[in-house]
Amino acid sequence: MVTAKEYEGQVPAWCPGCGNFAILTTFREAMAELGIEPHQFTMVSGIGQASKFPHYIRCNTFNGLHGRTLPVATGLRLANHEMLVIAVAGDGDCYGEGGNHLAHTMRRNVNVKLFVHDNQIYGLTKGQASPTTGEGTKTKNMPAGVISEQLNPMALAVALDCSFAARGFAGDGEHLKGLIKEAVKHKGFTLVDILQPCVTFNKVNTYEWYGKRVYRLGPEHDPTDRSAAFTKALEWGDRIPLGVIYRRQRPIYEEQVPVLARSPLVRMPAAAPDIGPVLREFF
Amino acid sequence: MVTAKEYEGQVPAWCPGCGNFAILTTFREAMAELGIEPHQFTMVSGIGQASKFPHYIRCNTFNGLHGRTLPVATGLRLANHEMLVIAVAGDGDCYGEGGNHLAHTMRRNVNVKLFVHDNQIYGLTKGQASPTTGEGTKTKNMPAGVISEQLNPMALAVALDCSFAARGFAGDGEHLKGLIKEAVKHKGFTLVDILQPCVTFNKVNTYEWYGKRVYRLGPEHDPTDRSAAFTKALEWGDRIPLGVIYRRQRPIYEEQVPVLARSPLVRMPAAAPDIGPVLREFF
Amino acid sequence: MDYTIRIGGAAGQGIQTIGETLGRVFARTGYFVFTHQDYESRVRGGHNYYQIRVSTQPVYASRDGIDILVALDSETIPRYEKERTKRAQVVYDSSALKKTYEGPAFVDIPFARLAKEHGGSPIMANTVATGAVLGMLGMQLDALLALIAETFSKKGDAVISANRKAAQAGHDRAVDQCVTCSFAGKQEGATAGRKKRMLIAGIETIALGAIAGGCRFYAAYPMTPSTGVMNYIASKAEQFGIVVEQAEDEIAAINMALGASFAGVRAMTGTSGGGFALMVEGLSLAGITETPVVIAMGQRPGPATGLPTRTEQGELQFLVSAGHGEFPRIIFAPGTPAQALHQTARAFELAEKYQIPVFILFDQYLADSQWTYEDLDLSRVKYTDYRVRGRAFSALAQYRRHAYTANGVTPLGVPGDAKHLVVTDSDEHDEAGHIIEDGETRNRMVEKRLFKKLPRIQKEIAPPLFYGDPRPDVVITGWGSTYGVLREAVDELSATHAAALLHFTEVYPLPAADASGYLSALHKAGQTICVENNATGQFERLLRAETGFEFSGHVRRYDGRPFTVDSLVKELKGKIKKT
Amino acid sequence: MDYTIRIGGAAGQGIQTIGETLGRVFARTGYFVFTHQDYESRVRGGHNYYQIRVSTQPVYASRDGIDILVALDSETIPRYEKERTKRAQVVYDSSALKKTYEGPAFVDIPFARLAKEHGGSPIMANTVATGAVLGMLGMQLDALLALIAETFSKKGDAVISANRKAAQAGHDRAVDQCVTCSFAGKQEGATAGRKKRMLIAGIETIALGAIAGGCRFYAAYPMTPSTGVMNYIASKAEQFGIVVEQAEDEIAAINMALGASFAGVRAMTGTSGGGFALMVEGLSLAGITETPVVIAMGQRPGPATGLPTRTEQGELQFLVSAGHGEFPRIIFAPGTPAQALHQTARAFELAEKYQIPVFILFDQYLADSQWTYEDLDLSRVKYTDYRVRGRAFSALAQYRRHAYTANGVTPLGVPGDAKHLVVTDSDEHDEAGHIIEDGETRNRMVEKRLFKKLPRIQKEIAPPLFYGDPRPDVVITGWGSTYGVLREAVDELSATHAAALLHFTEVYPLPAADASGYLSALHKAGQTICVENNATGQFERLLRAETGFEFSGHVRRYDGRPFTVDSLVKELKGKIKKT
Ligand SMILES: Cc1ncc(C[n+]2csc(CCOP(=O)(O)OP(=O)(O)O)c2C)c(N)n1
Ligand SMILES: Cc1ncc(C[n+]2csc(CCOP(=O)(O)OP(=O)(O)O)c2C)c(N)n1
Ligand code: SF4
Ligand code: SF4
Ligand SMILES: [Mg+2]
Ligand SMILES: [Mg+2]
Repeated sequence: MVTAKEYEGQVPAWCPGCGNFAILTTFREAMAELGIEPHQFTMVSGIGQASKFPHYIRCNTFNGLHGRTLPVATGLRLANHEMLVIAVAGDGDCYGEGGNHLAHTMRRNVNVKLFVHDNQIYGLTKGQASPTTGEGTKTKNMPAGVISEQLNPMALAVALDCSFAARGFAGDGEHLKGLIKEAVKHKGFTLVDILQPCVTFNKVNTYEWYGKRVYRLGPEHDPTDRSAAFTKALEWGDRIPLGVIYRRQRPIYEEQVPVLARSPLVRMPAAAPDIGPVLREFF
Repeated sequence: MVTAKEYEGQVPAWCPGCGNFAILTTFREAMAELGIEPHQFTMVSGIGQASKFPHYIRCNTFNGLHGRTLPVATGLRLANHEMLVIAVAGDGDCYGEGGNHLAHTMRRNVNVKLFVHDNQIYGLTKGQASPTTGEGTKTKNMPAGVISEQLNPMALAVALDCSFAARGFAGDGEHLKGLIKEAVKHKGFTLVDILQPCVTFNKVNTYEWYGKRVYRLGPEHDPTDRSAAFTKALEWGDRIPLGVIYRRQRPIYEEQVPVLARSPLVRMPAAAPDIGPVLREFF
Repeated sequence: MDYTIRIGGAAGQGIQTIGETLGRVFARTGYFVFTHQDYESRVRGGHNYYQIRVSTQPVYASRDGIDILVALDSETIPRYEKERTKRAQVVYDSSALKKTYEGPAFVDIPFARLAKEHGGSPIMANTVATGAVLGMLGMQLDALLALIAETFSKKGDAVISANRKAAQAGHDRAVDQCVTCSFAGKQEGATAGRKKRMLIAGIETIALGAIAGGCRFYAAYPMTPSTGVMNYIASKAEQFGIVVEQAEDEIAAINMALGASFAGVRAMTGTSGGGFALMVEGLSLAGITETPVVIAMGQRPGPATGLPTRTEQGELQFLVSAGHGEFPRIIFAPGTPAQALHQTARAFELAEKYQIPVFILFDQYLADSQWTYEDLDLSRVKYTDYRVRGRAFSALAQYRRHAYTANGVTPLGVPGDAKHLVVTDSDEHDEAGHIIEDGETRNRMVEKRLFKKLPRIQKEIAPPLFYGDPRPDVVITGWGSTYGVLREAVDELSATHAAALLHFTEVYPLPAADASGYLSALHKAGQTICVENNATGQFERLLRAETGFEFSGHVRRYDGRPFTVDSLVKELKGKIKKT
Repeated sequence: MDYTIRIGGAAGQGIQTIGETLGRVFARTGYFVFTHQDYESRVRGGHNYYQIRVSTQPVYASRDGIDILVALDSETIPRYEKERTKRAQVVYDSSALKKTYEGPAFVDIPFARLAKEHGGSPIMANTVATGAVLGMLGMQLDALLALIAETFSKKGDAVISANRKAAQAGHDRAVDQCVTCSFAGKQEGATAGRKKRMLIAGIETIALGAIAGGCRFYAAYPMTPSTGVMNYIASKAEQFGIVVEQAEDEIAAINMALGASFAGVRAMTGTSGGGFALMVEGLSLAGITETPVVIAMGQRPGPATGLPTRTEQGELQFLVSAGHGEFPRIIFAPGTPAQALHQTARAFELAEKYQIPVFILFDQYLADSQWTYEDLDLSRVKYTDYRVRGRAFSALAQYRRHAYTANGVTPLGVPGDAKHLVVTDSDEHDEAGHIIEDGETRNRMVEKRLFKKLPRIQKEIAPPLFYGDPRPDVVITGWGSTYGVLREAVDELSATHAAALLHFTEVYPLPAADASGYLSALHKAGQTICVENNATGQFERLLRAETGFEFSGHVRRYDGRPFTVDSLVKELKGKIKKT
């Protein structure tokens, strides 16, 4: 059996007290409990504090560009759909710079597991507003405060028929671990938006702030009812639901690409095919 | 009084029978009825068949890049918020290449009027699938058919709290004209998705196909109820609702930028300000 | 024999069908063919043409004079009045053009009416026109009739026979009516003993080269003139085991390709300048992560949208310097469809061997132009698997994705094939692939990625082709798609000058100057003229930047049209100083 | 007097506060100051430093030897052991570092304890440290005490007085304890009669230059090292009537700027290489639509994410050739904060005058480095409104946005100001701005946009700065941010060589070679050495591409760190051949 210890990678460069630490520990535990070994999965990330995550986990890693996590993950899955592909991104990364990829990856339903460390701020670049930053928040480059309406990732996911959309909280490790495991086991694209306190730049959405508001969704919420899921997704403010907001089982992309029924691309011969016969078609 | 004739621009390069012609006529009529003169508005478009639209209307025009209609329109409005800014795009343009801008422009609620000529296909590049192309549709580069789930622009708009989201149909000119006028008068970002038959490349979603399915939304639909609007937005297939799916009046971006309360930027002096006093701060 | 046929008409009228059918018929009957296309950025209407040169001698480019003009719209005849040769014949349907032209040069054939009468439906008018052209040339119909049977095999015998009748009607009418045709009767019996040839365009051979090179993953966003690569590969994807993915935008396309490449397969993307502009960040990502990728870059006139369906050699400099930071790359610029096939296949080899991005830089002209070949030599396609897979990977004692090596290349491990972890990063990283901050590691990585690879990469680059007079007074230099027209121009110049062609298809890095002595050849020549399909002389500047060499003159065209032999020769003659 | 102070510690410990405070105090007391920073891409922890050079003579760069080392973390002391000069003193708090160092070079001051005892709170430890450094230098506290009052004016008297006490405590303890300090006592009275100086960094002057140049719209996406421009402009946006917009991505940023510019205001964006990669398509759009835009491009080491908080001159070639298609541009690369101000303001003038994109190409080094000035000459900032507005626009008989003109520039009408329509297009267009397909219009538009503008643009370009021996044997050449260090290096070399500096701040197009005779100066020199903060010698290549000139040698640094005087001089001496 693989233990959480075996996932320990580089020493994190996060600020002391950062919510990412809790996610890191929880993630390692979840993977150990799932019994997935380091070489059996690949993590793809972008650029930001959250995107340093794979360096702190022992695993195959493609730490790419800011915002471009999902296309890399998609390419990986299409080349090797026997590989578990996990994508990690920040809220700026994934909802800002990379918003278009998120929308279209949800539509594709590629079997990628996306975890967004949502600290409602741009951490690494020192505190600008992200799409999930609350309206009115003042930053150095927005001294008059944020004007744009706060993005609701869960509502977006329901609108795009995301196969699995859930919210976790760095401060509720047990629950988050369950979500991570559920997401990994779910067949289809999964988005887990993880509320992650940034102790340095987000002075509003702190552990305490979240702690007062979050609650675990109970069985009364039916995540397969899309309209109900949408209404639930809109809940934010005094009470913030944690758990699976929306779930729809639909065929994954990889299974619908005819050629992949044969085998993963990476298992096909690494050799030059004979194109002689098709050349004949040009006579 | 300005007449529809005064908006006549270049000779359209569309295919005979293209749904764009109907939209063109309707648009000119709507503008004439609104009494907005050609120089009083600016049209921004991208690249595609739809995006040729402003050349066929006499008006100020910035025909930019594929997918980049909305940022240009936003810049225009922020520089001159007394100018009516109309954005025209194709479904590929706006939901594909430019998807990220659409999401964030909705959040901003810049007072731009967006019309998407949604022919559910890439017209100008000869018939590839767009985000709104139906699943299973076969194209030259997708001989096995479209796998990704069809994007629902109205659901997306509701999820992003778009100030005004409506659906029109090129084949129902009267109704479309009403929508165009309503959108122009609405204060806030408006998305009008116009079902537009592409007679050359979309052999599924024809005038007839739409004609059988569309119906005008009646007063029983309350576009201000977000959850109800979402449920209505999901309606697609046998019956396709036309009209305002969602409406939420909220302050426009331009009014919340403190400096714009003074005057539009373009009315401020075109002269070098004296930075002498702020230089003192570096002593 | 050397005839030029131009079919003019509106988009959607079927000029492409006529053109492709004629070209195929000529190729099958053993002629040499060269075709090129001129079309607008619209789906119906406007004015386009398809031009075919057919000859008993090898042909590599289009000529300026039109011998047979097929006019499907009313614009065709007045528009090309000056381009008609003395022997030219114009074939048209006066009822369609609503105008009759007098004089022996005009052959009025009622395409639509004959189609209806003989084929049964006016939509076969193009078949009538095709038959008519063959009739005017005095050619027999056999090859066309056979092609019709193949083309419509799925539509059944009735359609086949109707089209055959329509073709026959057009043919007969032309033979009948075109008594003054200067071509008539001359071709009889000429086909005997000639070999069938293949007719193939650059866009198809790029796709074929990709398949031959072992491409397993192609992600792209549609954009003229690259879309044909995606279409062709998609049409063969099941057969060859390839995934073709239409990305949501070009940024996604290149990042998907990098993801697939990292996972262990050969991956490619294709686009044009505007789409490539969006891939530039991803290119740089390929650079620092040392992830192989092949990029088919189809040029068209810019800036921005420019003239989307036309041709230009305007992105050479853009590609040479694209990307933030410094990393190696290779740029191939094929001059012919055959070269496009071989270079694309080789692009995959080199991309994987050096773990770098490799470009196929083509343009609308090469993409759409068809050439004839007796065959294409597939024995030259090589495949070496540079990845470490399966048991070989497991057998390694340890693995670090970016370990320093003597030659700068670290084996590419396939993630998941062994317990070794494969880690890479867009940040500057250590040998294991993890983020670093120190200057020493940075220096070593730059040495590994850049300095160690560069000289080896340059050794792979083929020298330019030298053609013509071995001791030339005048050296005409060019690169990429202009090969054919430059070659023919040099042939013509040779009548009056000691002229030679120096043609580059591997443009970056430039081949080592001493390897083939091309630089000294240039220095020796009295006059050197660089011919480019752009406004600023990008190759000229590249050669100066790399070698300091200064051309004595240049010819540049930037109106979105390709060079044609006659006008180019004229322009070159004007430039060549009398000596 | 010429001292170097380095403050080392982890991110978040306040080394920046100490550094900035000391720099300000020195500048106010009339010293010449140069500061630079070295930090990691993280928010807390790791190891960073802030380096201050303070002198009674003008200083333009950092030296290698440290005279006073302020150690806030345990890494500082061992890390910089070799960089300490003979006279160096290390000041630290043994209780914070959990270690005591013996010997006369070490001054152990309990920063935190003194802060608590005198100021009341341990968070004032940095104030103690700041006071201590002044004490070690034998300087008086007046300027610091005044600065404390200003800094904390909003926090009230209690905070001010506590900080003042803390500063005093640090100062006194240093004076007391640092009896062997080689600096002690030397500075007394030296400030008398000296002028207050301003202390300002490149990133601030770019922002100030933008404001001075009439920037009304700034759209950007955060990215080191450009974010400071956005932050500064935003802080003054209300005062000067500017809209600062944080875009969803860089593509949006440049397109927003173009929209605003089209609407009639001066617009700008800023980014670094990776973000600029995403703007390349928009750049080309600016090119074909002839829409003025200013782009602040802050270089950092690539490829891709690279070393995000460090410095490099790695994007010159990228910028020269960025964009599909061919269109003019200007690239300024300021060498000093003062130049950055003037060039940024001028960028707006030239962008609007020629309707082209103009770049301010800087780097992390210039961005973060602070220089002292007596003042900045604002009289050199010019503003000409090149737009046609209001009544003047209405008064035109007709208007076509892209009408051909003798000099290629068509007046920029403000949409809505008159009944004239303003129409532009990313497609090739006619004079009115509408899509065209014909070659003739295309040719005329290329002539208008490119050929007619180019020679006039080149005339605007300032010649390089020539400094040093008027008849040099050795010419050191550089561009952009290296100005200061090259100047000091040439000063040092001058002791032994006839050396001069040729420094370019307007790098593209290059100034006309004959205008200032720089090319002949290079040709005349026995040795020419090009110094660049990159791996491949991008300026060297540019000069060769444009002029064919070949340098005799070069010095390149690409580890992400800036050049410093002493090591550069050493390296240069190694390169200079003995004659
Ligand atoms: C194309 C590009 N633009 C901008 C940046 C600069 N950048 C790095 S991380 C970041 C935002 C970080 O915010 P987020 O994604 O929320 O991650 P966090 O640091 O908060 O975890 C930005 C803007 C970049 N690296 N690349
Ligand atoms: C960056 C970029 N990528 C690709 C293209 C090629 N292109 C032009 S129009 C178009 C799609 C057109 O589809 P849509 O937006 O739906 O407009 P339609 O023609 O259907 O009206 C594409 C892919 C381009 N011009 N620019
Ligand atoms: S800045 Fe915020 S998100 Fe980044 S490491 Fe620090 S606490 Fe965490
Ligand atoms: S291709 Fe389709 S959308 Fe384009 S003009 Fe023709 S019918 Fe209209
Ligand atoms: Mg964040
Ligand atoms: Mg469309």
